[in-house]
Amino acid sequence: MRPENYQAVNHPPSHEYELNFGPNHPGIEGNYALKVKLQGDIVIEARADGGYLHRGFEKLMENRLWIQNIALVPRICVPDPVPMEVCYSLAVEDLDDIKVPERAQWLRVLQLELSRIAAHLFTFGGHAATTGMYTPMYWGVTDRDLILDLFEELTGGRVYSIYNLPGGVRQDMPEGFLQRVTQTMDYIDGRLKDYDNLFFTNQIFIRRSKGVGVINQQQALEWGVTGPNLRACGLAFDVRRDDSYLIYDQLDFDIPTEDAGDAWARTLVRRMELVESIRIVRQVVQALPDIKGPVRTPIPNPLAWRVKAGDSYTRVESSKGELAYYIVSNGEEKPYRVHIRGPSSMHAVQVLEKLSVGCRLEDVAQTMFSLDACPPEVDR
Amino acid sequence: MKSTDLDRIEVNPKTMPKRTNPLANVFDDLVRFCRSRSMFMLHYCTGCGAIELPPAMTSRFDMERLGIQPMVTPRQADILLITGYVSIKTLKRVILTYEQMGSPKYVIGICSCTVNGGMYWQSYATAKKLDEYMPVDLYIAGCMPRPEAVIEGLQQLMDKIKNDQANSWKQYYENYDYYLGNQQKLFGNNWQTPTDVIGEAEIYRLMGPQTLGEHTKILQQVQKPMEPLEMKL
Amino acid sequence: MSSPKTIGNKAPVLDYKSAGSLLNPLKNLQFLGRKAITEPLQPRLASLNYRGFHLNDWEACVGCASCQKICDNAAITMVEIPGLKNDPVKGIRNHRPAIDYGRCCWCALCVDICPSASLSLSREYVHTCDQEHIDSYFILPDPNGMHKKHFGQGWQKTEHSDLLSLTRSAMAELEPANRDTNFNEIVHGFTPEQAVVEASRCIQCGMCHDSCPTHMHAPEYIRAIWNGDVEEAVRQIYRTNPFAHVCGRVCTRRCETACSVGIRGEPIAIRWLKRYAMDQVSHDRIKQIVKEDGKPKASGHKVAIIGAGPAGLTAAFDLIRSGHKVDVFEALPHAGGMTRYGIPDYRLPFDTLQQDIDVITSLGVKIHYNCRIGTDKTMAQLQKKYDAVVLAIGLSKGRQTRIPNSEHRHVYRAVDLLQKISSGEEFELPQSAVVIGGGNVAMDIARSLARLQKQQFGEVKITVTALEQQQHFMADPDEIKEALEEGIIIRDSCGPQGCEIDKSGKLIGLKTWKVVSIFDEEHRFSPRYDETEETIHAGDSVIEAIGQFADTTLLGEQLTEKLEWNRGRIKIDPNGRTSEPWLWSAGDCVSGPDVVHAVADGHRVAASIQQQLTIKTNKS
Amino acid sequence: MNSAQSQSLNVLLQEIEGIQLTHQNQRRLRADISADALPALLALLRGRAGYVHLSAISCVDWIEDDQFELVYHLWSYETSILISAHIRVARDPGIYLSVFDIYTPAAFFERDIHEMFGLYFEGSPDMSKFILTEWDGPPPMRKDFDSEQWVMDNFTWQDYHPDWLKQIEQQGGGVVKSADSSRKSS
Amino acid sequence: MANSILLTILEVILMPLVAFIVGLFMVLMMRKLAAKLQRRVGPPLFQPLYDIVKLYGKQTQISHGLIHDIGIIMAVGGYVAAEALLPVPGMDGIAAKGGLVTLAYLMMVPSLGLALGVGQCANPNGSIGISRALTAMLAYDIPFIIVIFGVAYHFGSTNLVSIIATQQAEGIAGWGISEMPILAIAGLFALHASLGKQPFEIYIAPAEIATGPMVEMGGKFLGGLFVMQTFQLYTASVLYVSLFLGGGENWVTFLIKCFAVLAIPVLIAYLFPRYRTEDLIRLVWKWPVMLALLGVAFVMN
Repeated sequence: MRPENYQAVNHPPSHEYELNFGPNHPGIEGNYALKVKLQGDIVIEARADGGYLHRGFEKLMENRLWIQNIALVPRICVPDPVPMEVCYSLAVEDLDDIKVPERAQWLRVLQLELSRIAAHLFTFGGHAATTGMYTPMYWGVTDRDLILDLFEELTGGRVYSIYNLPGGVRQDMPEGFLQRVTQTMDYIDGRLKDYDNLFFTNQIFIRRSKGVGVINQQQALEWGVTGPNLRACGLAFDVRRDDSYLIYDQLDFDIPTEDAGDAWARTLVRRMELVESIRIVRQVVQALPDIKGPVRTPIPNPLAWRVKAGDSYTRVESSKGELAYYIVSNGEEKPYRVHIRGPSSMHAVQVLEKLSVGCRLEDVAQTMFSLDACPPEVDR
Repeated sequence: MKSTDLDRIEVNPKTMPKRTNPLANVFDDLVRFCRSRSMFMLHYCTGCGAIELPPAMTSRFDMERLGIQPMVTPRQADILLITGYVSIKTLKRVILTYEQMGSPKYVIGICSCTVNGGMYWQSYATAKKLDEYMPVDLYIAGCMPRPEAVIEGLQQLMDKIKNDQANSWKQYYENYDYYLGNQQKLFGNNWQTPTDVIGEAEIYRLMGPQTLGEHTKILQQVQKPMEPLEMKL
Repeated sequence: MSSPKTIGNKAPVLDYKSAGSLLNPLKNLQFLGRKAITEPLQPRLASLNYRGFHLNDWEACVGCASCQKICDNAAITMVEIPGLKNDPVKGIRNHRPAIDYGRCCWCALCVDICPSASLSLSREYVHTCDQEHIDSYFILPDPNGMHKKHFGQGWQKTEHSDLLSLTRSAMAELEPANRDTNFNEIVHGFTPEQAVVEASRCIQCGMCHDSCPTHMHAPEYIRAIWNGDVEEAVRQIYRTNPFAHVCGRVCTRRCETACSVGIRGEPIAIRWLKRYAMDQVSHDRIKQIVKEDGKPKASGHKVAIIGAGPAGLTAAFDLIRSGHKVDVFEALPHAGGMTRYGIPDYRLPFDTLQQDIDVITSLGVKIHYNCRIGTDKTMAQLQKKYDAVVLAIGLSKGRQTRIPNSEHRHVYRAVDLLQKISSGEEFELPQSAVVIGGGNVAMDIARSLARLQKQQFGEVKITVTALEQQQHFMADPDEIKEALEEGIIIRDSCGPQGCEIDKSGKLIGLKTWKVVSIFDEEHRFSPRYDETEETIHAGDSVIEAIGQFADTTLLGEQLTEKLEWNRGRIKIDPNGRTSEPWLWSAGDCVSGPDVVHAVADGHRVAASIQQQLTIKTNKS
Repeated sequence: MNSAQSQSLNVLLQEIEGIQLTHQNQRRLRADISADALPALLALLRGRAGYVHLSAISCVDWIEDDQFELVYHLWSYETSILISAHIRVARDPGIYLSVFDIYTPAAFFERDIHEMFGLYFEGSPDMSKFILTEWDGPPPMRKDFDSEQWVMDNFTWQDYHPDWLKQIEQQGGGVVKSADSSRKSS
Repeated sequence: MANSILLTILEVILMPLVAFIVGLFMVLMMRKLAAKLQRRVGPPLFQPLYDIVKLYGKQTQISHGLIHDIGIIMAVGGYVAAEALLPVPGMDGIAAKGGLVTLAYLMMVPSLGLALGVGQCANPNGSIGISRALTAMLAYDIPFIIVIFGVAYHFGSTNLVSIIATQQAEGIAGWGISEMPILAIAGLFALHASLGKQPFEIYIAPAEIATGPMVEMGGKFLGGLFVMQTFQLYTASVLYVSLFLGGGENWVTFLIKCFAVLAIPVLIAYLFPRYRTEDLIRLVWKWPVMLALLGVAFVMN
């Protein structure tokens, strides 16, 4: 009963040896493990090992009221919790035919895009740290914190906002909030130049990340790659545009793509998405004052709320890729089944295993971070 | 490369009971002060509370002001932050990690989940009370606690270390049977770790009446000497 | 809306291919000259709606435990605190939530559901403790905050975040125009959809159960209705109340006063839900449900009950199910007592009342109609023939004001008139009338007369006068509202001083003075008037609806002497037993005038008799 | 997407025997088919309708029917319609065919379903455990596994007894055991 | 004579002590500069000392055998010995007797000692780390030796004391950096690489091999490595100052020069990621070696 990764390994008489990345390893995102078998410096086999963050969300959700699950869902993806809430709410609204007031939809988009910016800033930092450059991490996390301040003001919570309920959002925004959003966006806009200098145009970083973990278009489609990782292979697909939800069809934004499909391209796509998200936030900030009305459609007493029987497959675009909830209701107070399709369930397992093979020991961590895999989402 | 020898422990003479040096107390105070001002925390994200550690470490809340730095391996670290729920699979690793850390070591339980199961009290996959498996020096409330709360908690731990109140690591040796019993209850009777806790307790002179008991008996029966495994994936 | 398509710049494409000089990162050496952005070590003040540690306003909290129910993590336990106010009638318990911070996730759903809006979260967020003080993770939130330090309120309930539905499900009623000439039932009752929606509003706090005199299982039957299982609802209703149809229509519903949802909104329509459940199930099925317990073993004891009103019949219902033989003696031709003869048809149709009585008689209760004790049979006979006798004679006589000229023949007692109306007796319908009293009986008689007047004369000329101000009337607010809709004039704060009679001896109206106060400093009834404000309310008859009293002549002189009395009422012990060991008394004649109290009383004496008879059986 | 595409998709899908199509909304199409016909449907969709993206495979345990429902969510970047193909498989013995040969991502979902529900997929490349490697109980997502009960059997909870509670207990109060016991009895 | 021997012994004891104290502040400066670039406050003044005292105060000292212990002693000892060969203002120690070649040799000892010690830990991360460290050493030692050769050739001496004296005699114009600018640049490269800071930080690489050689070190052993780091920073910067910046006329200018020299690689380190191993070798064998050879060519002309 001794966990295997702590056991000394009797190496076969060859140049092959085994290394554990994780669960306690700075080169792994969160609490996750990747076992690699190396020949010299080259990985010849990789196996992902998850479940360190497994909490059994899908089971827990079957045991809780529809509304109680709202407090539970953001925890599924810790770095980017907002899409989880929104997606769950959208799915329940779809099941129970609840119309969300327009103002609530705009507020949700505002929150979603802020969350995307925060998540991307976090990812850059992590990615840079895997290559030994810590300053972007210090900067990125700090600048992300400014967005958390906005969340705190809007929703009362820094990370887990628990702001969305089926039917809308829980509170209207406080006074002067949009002004502070604009200030923060201006600040981040201004900071981008520093990030470019430090990180995105850093020749050594480019040298490190170019050609690492290359996915071509064909493979991306075959492996189920989604989100920025897919767009880095030259495919302009975005759930926000192509399977539109909320009021994204009223917004003007581009879908940035890159063709190389390597770690560098993925980082660059995120960098450009950051700008797009700021653009969306600015549009929302300009439009929101003119959109009056309630922020929530009342739902029945949550202690005795039965959602109509049926099933719904609802997708949103999280910062990691395509996030989907499959919810089955049998007309009871609790969901009958919730299946969460986290984008990382593809990226962190199959794709990572495939990309790791043939890659250098130095680049294993970078590959994982460039895929922006989120282990709690895999483990659920 | 040779396979691992069982860890050999050297005893720091300072822990020996007889002390004749009149400056010993001053020296002890100095060491404790330095311990409190230099805490290396293990970089291990066990749960979701870990998301508030990067802000606490980075520029905005800058833990390094207090001499706290993240460290990569348990050997180097002094504090183990259990950031939220520990799934049973993680708990095994956490216990191994804890045992590998050098004494004195401190455990901080962050978030609700480490106290009474938190959000995941119904979950089959997470352990509920951290203090059943290892002694905890400090709890920080919140789900998850903000970076300020984490820093406040770390400052309290610093005070406790300075005042010689953070000695929970001794409890692990003194009550090893209790902790091992809970571990066995959760992981099965075949559970064992590569660290020879009983041996360490003897060397540290921390053998208490509760160090040995029925659970350690089971351990001694099933314990296999460390031997290298065949390489497999 | 206008499309914001023009906002925002196009993403500037990062020219990384050419801009990438190796020395680019060195541009950031500028930060050597900039100030650090690190926050001070002191924790910052959290945002205005931060979800920090809990606060609870103990004054406002009623201990309903909804926070416990909505909590995701079973973090909330209710703690009984003896020193606090505990008033089930007002819907206040001395329970307060205690929160386990080893479970809490600060989602604030407890705040959003709190019916009394007493819970809120503060802006405080730092709490640490060591293993010995782990008990500090279990806190009893109060207004002072976790560490008795003021951090200000964070997340509070707002109209947006409120999770309770505070308005009732709509229910169809007869419009005033369609009801003022007939005695058709005004309220239609819920449709199944409406009932389920209404039932879903319930937060299952059980305050209604505590406040109900007979402790009806309202949370259970409301839950059953919500589940669509009306038969289960009926089963739950019959656990404590055989007058389900009646109480589903005319109950004074203290439950709804106590209802937690009613603190900030409209209470759950518990009465209408009960009525809905009863109406949904067929009469025959109800009878089956009542008999589900099986036929009891005959005990061989016999019990006589005088008066077939709610109290008497409830006692009969209980006793017959315990296996005793029960005979009910009713002086009038129909059972139901005041519910039959006092409550007008438009509030309680006779046939629904009859259904309740039919359920009881179907169990084997024998009702002897037109059998007046004292004339047809004497108490002594009953004492001899039966093991126990229950006196449930109700309040059949109307009280009189004894103001000048009140003995005029056009001054009536409301109960007498109501009895005449409901039994279809002929009587002289006054063209215009002044009613004295602000209770439900006053409204009943006023509205009944109004209907008859409208039928007969085409217009309503009725004035209701009462001592109290209108908002303090004893009558239901709904009744007052409907009375006004039906054209009745209400004059409040009017103390009757005498009936005005013209020279021909014809009654022309009622003289009243303005009431200054009703009670004196010691809260005794002692009205004071402003004599300068005198009003004469025109009317050719005056109806007194100021209360009723029991007609105890049936007891006979001997028994009357023997019994102990308490301020004009028969003295009873807490179980309803009089000073005579064979005689119990229940209902309006010993407790207040209200169906549900009468039912509770009926249960009480039945239980006492059952206990007594069991002792007797065991002895023999 | 336009109606012509939708039309042609409908026509195409009619090739599968016994298929039942329901348009849930503009972008969601539900297809109920027999378990035998699923591989053919997937092959058809992938080969001829551009459904290259398997978004997810969901499993639902309909314990009362003694069946597992498998839902294959497929997305086409061309038609922009999400097709959910629903099939039912007997709970016992719980074996079905892998679609790994048609869709690579199926491997992860099938592995996940196998460890969570115990439904075995023949032909899937890897049916070993991934998340629950150190779990030896029954597949936890099955409806007959009661997670809360398992927790109650295996864990204890904090036994708080703070000073304020002691004080209240001295006065005769204390923790209310259950919500219902706080009610008055009739 | 006896006096001078006594003095030398005193100096030999004092010089490593001074090196240690200066080294502590160098560590502090390194961390403070990083903090500054990262826009934060950074550690307090005595933080490096706290760390070392704390590490030595740890009760558990997990050793992996005798070689492990000896390895660390070698690592620290190599530097301690090197300090005695590095003249500082007022103290020459045994520099006059040792010379550059001995110094260069002593500076390799720590890496070898570490290799011995870490090899004993049987942790694959450590082994990879140490193999990378030796690779890196192989890379930066070539330009380093060439630079030393060039300097020695230029001054016609391997005696540091006389090299310093020569430079100081001619003022700034006589400094190595003015006379041999190309060699100085190559030397800076080698210095940077020998410190193992980004972009040459291949053997610590937490995200790849979990801090490599340090992976199994705890307590005293880690403390030993921390002490070694202070000596390493000191040795590298003082050597560079002695070779190219005219050594120390007095303590003030000496320390300013040392800290300034050290600041350059430190500042670069926090703005760049690390290279891959082969990139490092390619880079270091290409540019610094080329520059160094060019410099030597100039010197020899």
